[in-house]
Amino acid sequence: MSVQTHRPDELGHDYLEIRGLTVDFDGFKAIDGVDLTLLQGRLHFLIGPNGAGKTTLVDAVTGLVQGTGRASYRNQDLLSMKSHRIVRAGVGRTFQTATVFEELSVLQNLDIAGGIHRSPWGMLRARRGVPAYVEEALATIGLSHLRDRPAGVLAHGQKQWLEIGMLLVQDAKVMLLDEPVAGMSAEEREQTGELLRRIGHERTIVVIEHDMDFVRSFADVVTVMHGGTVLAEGDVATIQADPRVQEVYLGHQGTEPPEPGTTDETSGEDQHA
Amino acid sequence: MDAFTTPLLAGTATGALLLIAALGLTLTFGQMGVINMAHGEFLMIGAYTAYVTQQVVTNIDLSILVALPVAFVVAGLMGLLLEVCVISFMYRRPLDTLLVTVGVSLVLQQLAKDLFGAQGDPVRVPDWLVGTIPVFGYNWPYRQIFTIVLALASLGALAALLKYTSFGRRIRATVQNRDLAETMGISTRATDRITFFIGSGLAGIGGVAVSLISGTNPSLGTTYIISAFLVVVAGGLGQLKGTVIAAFTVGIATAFFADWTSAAMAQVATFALVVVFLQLRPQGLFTVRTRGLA
Amino acid sequence: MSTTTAPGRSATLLRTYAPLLAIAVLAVLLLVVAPATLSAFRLNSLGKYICWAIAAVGIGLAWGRGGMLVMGQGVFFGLGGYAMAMHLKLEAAGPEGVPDFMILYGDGTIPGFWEPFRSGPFTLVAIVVLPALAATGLGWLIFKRRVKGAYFAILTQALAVVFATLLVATIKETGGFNGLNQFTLFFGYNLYDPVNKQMVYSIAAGLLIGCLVVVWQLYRSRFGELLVATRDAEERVRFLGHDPANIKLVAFVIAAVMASIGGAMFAPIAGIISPSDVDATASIFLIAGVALGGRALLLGPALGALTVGFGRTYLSEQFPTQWTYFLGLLFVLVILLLPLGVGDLPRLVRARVGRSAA
Amino acid sequence: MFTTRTRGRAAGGAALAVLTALSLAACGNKSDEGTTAAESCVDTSGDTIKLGFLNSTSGAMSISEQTVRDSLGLAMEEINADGGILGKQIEAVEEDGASDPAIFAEKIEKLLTGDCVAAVFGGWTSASRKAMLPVVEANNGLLFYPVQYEGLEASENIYYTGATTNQQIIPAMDFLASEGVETLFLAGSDYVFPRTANKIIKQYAAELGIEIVGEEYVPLDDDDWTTQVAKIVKAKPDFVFNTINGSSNVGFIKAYYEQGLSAETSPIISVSIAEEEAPAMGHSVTGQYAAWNYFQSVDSPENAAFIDAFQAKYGSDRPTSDPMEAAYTSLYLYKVIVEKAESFDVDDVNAASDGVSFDAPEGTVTIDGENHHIAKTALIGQINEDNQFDVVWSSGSPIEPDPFLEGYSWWDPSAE
Repeated sequence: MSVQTHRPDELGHDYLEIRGLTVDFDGFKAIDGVDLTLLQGRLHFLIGPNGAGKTTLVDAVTGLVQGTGRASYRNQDLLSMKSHRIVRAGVGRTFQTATVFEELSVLQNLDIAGGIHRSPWGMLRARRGVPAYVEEALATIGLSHLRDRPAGVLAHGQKQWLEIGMLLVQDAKVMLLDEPVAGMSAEEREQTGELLRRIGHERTIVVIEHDMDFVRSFADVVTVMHGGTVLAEGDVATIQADPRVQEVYLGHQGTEPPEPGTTDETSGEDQHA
Repeated sequence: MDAFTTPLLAGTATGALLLIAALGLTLTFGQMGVINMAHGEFLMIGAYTAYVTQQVVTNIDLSILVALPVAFVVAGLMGLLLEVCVISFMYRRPLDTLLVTVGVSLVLQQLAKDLFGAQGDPVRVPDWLVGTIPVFGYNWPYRQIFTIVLALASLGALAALLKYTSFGRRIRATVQNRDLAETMGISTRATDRITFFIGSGLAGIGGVAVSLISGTNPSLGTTYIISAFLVVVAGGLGQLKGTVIAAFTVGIATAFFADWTSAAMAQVATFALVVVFLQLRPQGLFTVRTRGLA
Repeated sequence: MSTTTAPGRSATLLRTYAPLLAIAVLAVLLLVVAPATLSAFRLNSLGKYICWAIAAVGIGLAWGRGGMLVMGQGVFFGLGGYAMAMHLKLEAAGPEGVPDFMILYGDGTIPGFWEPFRSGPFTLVAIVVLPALAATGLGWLIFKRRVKGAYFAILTQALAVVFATLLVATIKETGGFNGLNQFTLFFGYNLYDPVNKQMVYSIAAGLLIGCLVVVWQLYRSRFGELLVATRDAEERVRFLGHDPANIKLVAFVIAAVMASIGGAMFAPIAGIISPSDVDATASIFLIAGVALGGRALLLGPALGALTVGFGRTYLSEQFPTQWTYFLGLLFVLVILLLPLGVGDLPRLVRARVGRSAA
Repeated sequence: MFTTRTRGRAAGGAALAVLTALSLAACGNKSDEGTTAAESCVDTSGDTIKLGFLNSTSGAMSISEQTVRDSLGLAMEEINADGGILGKQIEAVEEDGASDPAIFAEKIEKLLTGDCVAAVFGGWTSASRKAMLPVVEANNGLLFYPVQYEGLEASENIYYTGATTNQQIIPAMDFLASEGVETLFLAGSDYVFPRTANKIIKQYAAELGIEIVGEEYVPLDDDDWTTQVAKIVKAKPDFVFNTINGSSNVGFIKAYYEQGLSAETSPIISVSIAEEEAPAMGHSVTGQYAAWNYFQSVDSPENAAFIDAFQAKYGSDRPTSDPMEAAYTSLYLYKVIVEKAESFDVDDVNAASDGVSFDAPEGTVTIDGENHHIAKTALIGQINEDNQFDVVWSSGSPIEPDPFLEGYSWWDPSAE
């Protein structure tokens, strides 16, 4: 990493703290007074039935929807910041549907994500050679052999990895990943989990997920959301033993992975209306 | 007193014209994301229809009333033709539709010039529309009242259609979620076509109203269309309520500005007003809230 | 957007610099071949097309690469054109002189905002700074509030209408509908001297080439990639840590400055600048060339604008009343069938040939 | 390190552009040598002579300008049938000005330097004339401009066969004064002609003791006169002076009648409504007035012949109007001058033009060699049931043109 804009965390314990977060959609409270503390070095999983408010929570923390309360990271209140400032503060995210720039190559996608490290003049210059941090990210996500391919031709799983790679390049210390393994094969899920483990040491990683097998295999901490509030929090065993969780979530949906493409957006309003 | 009533009442009539012109735009914009730059030419087609009707139905008192439904159908059919021949090929390319319809608008204007000759005879105003009633010091012309009634009637008919008919429900479903509507068995293609027919037809009616205050010339639509677009932008995407408020606000504000300064400065001031307003409400007065990305 | 690969390979090098070669060929055609072969009148006409082409290059940047359909570039064309015309008008009037129309239609006093334009250097700076400031202000208001797509297009077109109305209404200050003309000197050079006419033409052609080089560098820069990324997925770019508003603003401002430069050269070449050169219709005319040539290509907008400019002269000479049909049908057919312009044709053909061969 | 190199490159690109431009500038010619007007390329050796007809056949002005093109066509046909000019048949080169001043400037340059025509006939708007003026002067060409205009202009290379202000506006004011008008409202398009005309009207009105009770302008392409007419209703003027251009008149007339005004309450005197426009106002305009130098109703053998020939060629329903007559006259005037000069050369034509007269449909017109305008008789007509004009007032004899109003002591060009 030749360019490092953030000072390394001296304590080794970076964290994102959410207090009393509420998101109000014209009277409908999609998030209602959520408290969460997300610590560096642990894989956090956020689970819950459709419409529980998981994605909305991420949206609020990343400035995509207006929320009230506090979400502080390194003494900054994310809720009062614009999306791109939040990213520059070190909080990155992905979306349910992989959004990479399909016409650009894998390399260009990663390179473009490193833009926040560059001066305005640097932006006017053509790329020559590959910066070390891009090479590094390429190797980490295992796409070095595909670096000149247009991102549009990548397999679904590879696109998700590329997105994670882009977060690496933009030096995100907090990564909020929205269903990164949806639609992946078992093998790809395994690889993704390993990847998250590898990069998780020095980062705070939050994964929204439906697939309980995946959660069981990789989660350090699981937070269960329901109806816009936190229902339970703990390690996998604790959560599975919690009767309230079994009632609203496991009983409701079972442990089957959701259908590919299913989102918690479409039916969300109806459940709470 | 009349310093206030004159611009207020005259501006209301201008607002009514803008409303008829903007209704169709809002409808197609909201439902299909299509910006039809040729919409102004449907106003022009309405005006020419009024003129032609007057050649056929020589009773001037009657012909203007006959012209209203005829203009609706003629302009509506032209709109349908545009949808089928051009716009349906450009599904989900909204910015490109905008440019294509710019081309269509140029062609239609030249066509009108070639068909009707350069000097289109103006529509004659029937006697029952000539005259005024005094209202707080302003002699309010019957024609202005007629325009306002016409606009409100069009608005009422459209609102009732959307609210009470199954076709209206199909339109509303398509506006809210096109893909979902399709999976529920609604033919969005057919709905689009009928929407386009109605939207263009409304412009035809607007054209008849415009023909009462101006000459019948090929560039008639261009005078109104920019203001109508500003109304749609300020009113919010696909929102009848917003369009109504925006149309009357723009109409009345322009009249007041024109009263205080000049007609040219009024145009400038109105534009500035809309830009400033968009600072407060970038998506217009009313918006459909969506949770999706982009 | 061509894919970029690591440097060091000669094929890549060729691919990288081939566009420069094409620009060089265009430079030779415009600066050497055209002056040698065309009559003074035709060369002057070509000069006007070149001015439109300069504005078109900027539109290609903003619209083709940035996705911002700028339907009011006439405004910036006009800012440059009127700034230059005011200077030329004052130059023609001589020191202490008053432009003729102010005596005819006004009370013979020069409005305060005209005075600085007596200075040539000030005028040259104003031609760049005025549109930059205007575009920054307007762009700030529009992009920061995330007004985009059709809303943006409509607002820019309305701006062109308002701008033209304002010019027409200020007869004493800007000459109104008549605009400004009757220039005699161009920074000391007599404009009726054929040698100087050719010089003015060459400056315009040189500026077009310069703008193309600037845009070439922008397109291959990281900013160019980011601009395309913003066009295709604005929200995603936000989550790369960039404010898309700033990226779009930069492209919009550059496009405005280029339009202004085009307008500034148009005034001495056409010998007149009037509201009909800068209104909504004129703005749409500027877009026509860009759409025809290929909005996202490097040379597409410029070549398209030259073609449309030539077509306008040629067709209106051959079929005086049919010109509007051609312009209208150009929009319909090109956008419908070749949305990325004629310049996209080779790619489409290759794709088709490739498919049938496979 | 990256940053420094980058700055160098980006700045280099910009510098390249500027340098190119500057180096190209160096090849200009700053001295005044070689700036004499281009040599005339007019070919007078054959048995035809080329003339340019430059009118808008497309765009907003095509409506009006086509009528001028028609009457030029008629004049050419008659002159050719009669043996041409100096024995040479006229060969017309027709161009479209497209209602755009810049195109007028471009096309007249093409006509003069490319087609090498001996003279150009056309133009309508002041903007088009102003745009052509420097070009026709630079190339020492000739332009015959057939429309009444705002005056304050005279060029060696232009002949103005329409009225200047002292032949139309000022006589109209004299007529109003003779009618005992005390209050006047000014309505015009936001354009050079109305603004200048109203400046003259206001100064002359002060001289005549007529009070101006309102002055309103609407943009050229705007038809909605509702609010402005409401001000007329309020002001209750004795007369309305209308300097509105083109189709905007229809909107004005409709608003005027719909708000209860009429020729009995506040009559209108217009300077742009002629035989062509009167029946096309969407309202009967019977009883309203117009100031021109020619009406179709003018009773003279020359006019009867003109109307017969025009209607035979273009249709019996076609009216004739002032600009058409002025265009028709312009071609004949050119013939008379050239035949007097026995040369097509511009300098010879200018030397011979003073005092040349022609028995035009409007009456006898005479060229003033000083300012290149022509002496014309001013007429006021009142519109009758047939949309023809009954002449109700006349200056009696041709008025000498005075484009700069030098003979009018009340005129102060620098006053507001």
